[in-house]
Amino acid sequence: MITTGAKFYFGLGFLLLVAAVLYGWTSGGVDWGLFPGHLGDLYFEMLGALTLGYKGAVGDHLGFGVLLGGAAASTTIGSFMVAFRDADDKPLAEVAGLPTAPPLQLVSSSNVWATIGAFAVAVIAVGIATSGWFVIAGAVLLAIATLEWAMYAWADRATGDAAVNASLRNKIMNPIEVPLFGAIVAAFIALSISRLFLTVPKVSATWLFLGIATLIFVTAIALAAAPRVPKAATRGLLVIAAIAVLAIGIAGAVAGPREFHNEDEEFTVEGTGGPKDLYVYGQVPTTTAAVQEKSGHSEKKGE
Amino acid sequence: MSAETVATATTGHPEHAGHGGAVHESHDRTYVKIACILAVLTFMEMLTYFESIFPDGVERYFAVVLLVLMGTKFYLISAYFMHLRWDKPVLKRVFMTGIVIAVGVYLIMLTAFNFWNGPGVMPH
Amino acid sequence: MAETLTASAEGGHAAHDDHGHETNTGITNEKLGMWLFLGSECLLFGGLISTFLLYKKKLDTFPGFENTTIVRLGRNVYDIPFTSVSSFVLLMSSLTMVLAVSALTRDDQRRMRTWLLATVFLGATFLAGQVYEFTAFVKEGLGFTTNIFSSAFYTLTGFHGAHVLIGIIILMTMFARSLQGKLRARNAETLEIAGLYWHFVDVVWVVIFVVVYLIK
Amino acid sequence: MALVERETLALPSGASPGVAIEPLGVLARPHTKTGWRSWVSTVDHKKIGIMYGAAALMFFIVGGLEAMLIRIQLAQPNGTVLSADVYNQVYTMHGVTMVFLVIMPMAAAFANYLLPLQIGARDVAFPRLNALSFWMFLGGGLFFNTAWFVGGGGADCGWFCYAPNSGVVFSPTHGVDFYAVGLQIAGAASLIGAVNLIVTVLNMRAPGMTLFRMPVFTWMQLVVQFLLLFSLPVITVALFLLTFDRSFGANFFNISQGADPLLWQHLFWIFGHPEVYILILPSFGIVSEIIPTMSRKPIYGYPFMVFSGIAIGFMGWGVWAHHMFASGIGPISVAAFSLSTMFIAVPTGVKILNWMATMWGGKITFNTPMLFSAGLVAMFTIGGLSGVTHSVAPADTQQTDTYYIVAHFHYVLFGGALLGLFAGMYFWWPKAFGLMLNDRLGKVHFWLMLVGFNLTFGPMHILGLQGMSRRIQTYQPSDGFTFWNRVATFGVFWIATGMLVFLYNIYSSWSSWKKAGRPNPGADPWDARSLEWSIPSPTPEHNFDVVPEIHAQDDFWHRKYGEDEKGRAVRIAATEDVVQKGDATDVHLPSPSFYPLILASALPIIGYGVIFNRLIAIPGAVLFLFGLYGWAFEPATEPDDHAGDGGHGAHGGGDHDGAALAAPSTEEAHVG
Repeated sequence: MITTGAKFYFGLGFLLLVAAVLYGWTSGGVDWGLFPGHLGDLYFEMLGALTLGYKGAVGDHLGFGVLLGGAAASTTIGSFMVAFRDADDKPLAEVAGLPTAPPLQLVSSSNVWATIGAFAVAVIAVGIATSGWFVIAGAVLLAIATLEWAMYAWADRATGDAAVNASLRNKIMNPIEVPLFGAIVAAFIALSISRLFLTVPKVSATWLFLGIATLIFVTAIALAAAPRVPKAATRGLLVIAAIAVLAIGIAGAVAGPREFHNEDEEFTVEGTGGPKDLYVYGQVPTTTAAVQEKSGHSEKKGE
Repeated sequence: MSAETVATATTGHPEHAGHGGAVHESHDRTYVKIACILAVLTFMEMLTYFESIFPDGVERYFAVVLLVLMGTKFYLISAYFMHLRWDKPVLKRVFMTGIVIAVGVYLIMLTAFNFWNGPGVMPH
Repeated sequence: MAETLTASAEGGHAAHDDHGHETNTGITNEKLGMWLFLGSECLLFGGLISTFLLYKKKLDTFPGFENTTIVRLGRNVYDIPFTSVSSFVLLMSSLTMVLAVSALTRDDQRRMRTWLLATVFLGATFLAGQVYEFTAFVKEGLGFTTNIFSSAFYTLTGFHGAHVLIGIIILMTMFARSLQGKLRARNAETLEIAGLYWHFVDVVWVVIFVVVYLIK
Repeated sequence: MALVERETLALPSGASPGVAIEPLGVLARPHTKTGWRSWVSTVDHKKIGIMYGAAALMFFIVGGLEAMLIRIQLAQPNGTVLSADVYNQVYTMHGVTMVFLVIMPMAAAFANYLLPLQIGARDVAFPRLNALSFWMFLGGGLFFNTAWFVGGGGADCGWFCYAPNSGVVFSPTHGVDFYAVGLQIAGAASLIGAVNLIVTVLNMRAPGMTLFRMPVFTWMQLVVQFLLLFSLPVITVALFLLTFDRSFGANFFNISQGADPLLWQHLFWIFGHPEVYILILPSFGIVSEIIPTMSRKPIYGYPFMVFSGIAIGFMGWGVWAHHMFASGIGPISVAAFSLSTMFIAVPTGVKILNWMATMWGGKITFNTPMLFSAGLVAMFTIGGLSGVTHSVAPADTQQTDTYYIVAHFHYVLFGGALLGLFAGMYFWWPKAFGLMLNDRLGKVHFWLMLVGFNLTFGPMHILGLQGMSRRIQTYQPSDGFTFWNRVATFGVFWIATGMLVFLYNIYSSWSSWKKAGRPNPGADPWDARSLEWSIPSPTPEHNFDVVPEIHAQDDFWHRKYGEDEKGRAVRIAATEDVVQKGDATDVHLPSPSFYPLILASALPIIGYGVIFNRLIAIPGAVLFLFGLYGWAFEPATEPDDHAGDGGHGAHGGGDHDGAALAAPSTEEAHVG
């Protein structure tokens, strides 16, 4: 039985396929003069698009690919819907062992991942304009948001019991979230603050290091010594600290590192092997990768 | 409580040697004191870097002094922060076995490399 | 490092107030396991330190390399005052760590979390110092592959840094557990075991600071 | 599709659906007790032990085929079966496989199966870590062997992989990378296993089971686990340095930069010599169980047996450089290590004398386990004596890297360790599987092995003293090595035939037991002495109905036998009356888990990433984190798994393990 949702996706897939063929053909430039009597030639001109590029060529590859990809994705989603009889209340009721499907229930929990996903897209946009690092950061953030959102959406309707759903989500996602969060906290602090140390003069770095550590330590003592601390105060403090660390990191990165005394340029060129030129045995590859590269290279030469 | 615990621990009363809420609570002051001592020792270690503030010839003994300071710090952290002082002796023995084997084999290895004598690299 | 975390993780489920008295030694399985692991870690760091000492000396004496730039790069790159602060930071984090364990035995969740976060932040600051130190060395021309000294130095301190990072992740896990209400006084030993690991990392730095940095 | 928001179907909280909803599939807590799922998710030390044994046997066949290739190549002068390059790979893979993937895991199989039983425990201290150890070992072993297919050939640097032969210049394929990473994984597995088993022995003994009432096998395994605990980190360091050199361009073994190749030798042998005892002591423990049982006498000089084992464990740390006499470590080092090596022969000699004294005057039954044990005593004595000749540095200088060394360590590892492990298999087979192996076929197996072994490795003494180098791909007719090499190659086929007989024995014993319905051998087929024989065969899942109270060494024996006025053993109770029935119910047992397997499978992926492309390591790392934390957040025992247990009888002091394993953490209450 083909479900309602599946029909829609199959239809969309078919339309996209037709669009792809047409686009692949027409974007290559159409010689309208062929129509009156040279239908055989016309067939050959359309062959590339009709065989999806297997024989012959298509015009604009990117557009053709996007449309074809859309067709494939729609068809796949439709197939999934058939396979899992999605949006069909009878099997849902069967699985749940109930006479009729239960009434609909609104999702009660809030979803922050939409916002974060939008933010990630914005970061990518900024990155395209400024620096490749922002693109990478935005893409990673977008991937995380997509994954989390997908999990959230799945778990929210896994069983129909909100508590069970939450525990299901946590069982799968906590094992990844918790350690990654810990690592990100450590990396965030370490990378940001080290930018600061790299920017300021050598002696100041030492004093700043001591100052930051003492600040953390004294704050902890103050918080622990107080008989009561409202939760909001601690949270606010953490947020301020996070913003401060971020600001320090960005400021340090923008200012750039201070001048470092380089003993001898000749030996410090990275990636070229540097001091290895002094080798007794001449230039010796030191990693397997280097050797593989080298041997692959010579093979090609041999051909 | 602290004194009592220390007393029972040194006389080896097993009932008190475990870890329980009461035992820990009273150690907080000890911890702070130990941390202060550790800070002072570290400061002393750092001072050896500024050789100019010492009279001539003293720096020959720095290596020994530093090793003694290091050993003291090692002992303080493992005995107090890691509770070896108050815990069952078997834990101390396990850890000590590791340290003794490590120090033993690696000292022998460095000796076999002629590490302690002059600049001679190859022993033959 | 799997064993570290899993040992403490198993502790999280099996530690009971009265459990400690049921084993033959009177010590819980998890704690004994952690101490055994730490005993074995002594050999790991011992090997790395010995390798470093050996190659530090060798670099100075390798025939044909005396007083070359490579040798000069192998020496005198340290910034001892900065590294001393590193030592202070790690020592302070050890203090906050024991105080966190101590607070948890009283089931004082607020102070425990405060000390725990302080430990994490101090540990991360230590890592910041290490990142700075490594970057500075590389910019001065001492890369991982530059010579035998640099390979040994980065491997030794890098292993220690990795241990600090793992420690931070473990402590953040403890923090998350505490937020979920799953870290209570009765499983204080879980935190104590995580603390043992943290103090061990500190103790290793005590040795590295003297043997690697200070003794000439 | 998941991005499409829509309302959920409300299932009124509390209303239980007609069918169990388990949307998590493989991530759901496994419950099955049979089928493949029960094996991949098991945390039962007995199943894990059996899997260790099976995996080791599989690797034994692989390593054995490699050995046969070596012998066929050397059967005649100017052999052309293997090229020099492939020959290097074959002997390296043979050595590494046999040492790390056969003898160590086979010993681990016995340790896993028997230690909890011999000390009266329900399981090991960390059952899930135990499963992790096994899967990591298997993953590491398979990973190592995939070098044949994806690494451009196996490792070709010899099993101890000396620098600079292990460097990129002399070994440009990925074989050595697989060696370094594969052994790293297998080593971590052994380290976890060591922590686990030490904690088990120290913490989980039955009431009254003091350390000096433990069977000798348990003692030897305890010493081995301590050796593993302290020696593995050293090889870990060495392997890391090697990986960093080969994959990241470090300079640890880069001689042109002033690195010292002896560093690898030292690190390897600081690990490697304790490793020698790690390989042999379990077999010593096994025969120390079999010889008293078959001689119907208590072990002679139990304290000497134990203390000599401990002494070997300690002294094993101070003799490593005798592997390096020929590498120029200086006269003082040579003299010191020469002396310490001579001394370590003393505790080993004590053991051999004690076994002889145990047999002396006993009523010996020469069945298969006893034959193998006696074979060990004889063959190991030969191997030990040729070992003492190495401690004499001048002689060693001549013997180094000749076939004399090959002969020596095969007498120790094959004639010692492996014969002991076979003895153990015949001895404990009924306990593990509830059926006896055929004794007649077993004897055929033994004699084929013994004769073939001596034919193969005996001549190597002569070849070595004649000057034939080990690891040499071929030789000339004029060298005069032809005859004894022929004999050795002839012998290897005897060994192979013996192995075929053994495999046939396993099959035929099993099938005849299946068909003819041969009776269960009973709890105590050998009239043995230690605790594992006081429970039914095969061992029930919960091991002991009631955790026994121990009053003496060989407690089980003393329940069966008393002494008359002349000191002779007289039976005081029938075996059926003193053994347990295995019918206890509602015993706490740890729940099975998939996470050890998930975690272990991440490591080879990371390994491939380190060797080939860092990007491959990323999914491996994610899987690793998922396995690790999924594990950490999963309660050791499901609350449901032992629901409804009231007043279980086994509340002896030994039951703590059950309690520890089954700590019902209600706050972890788990849904789904």
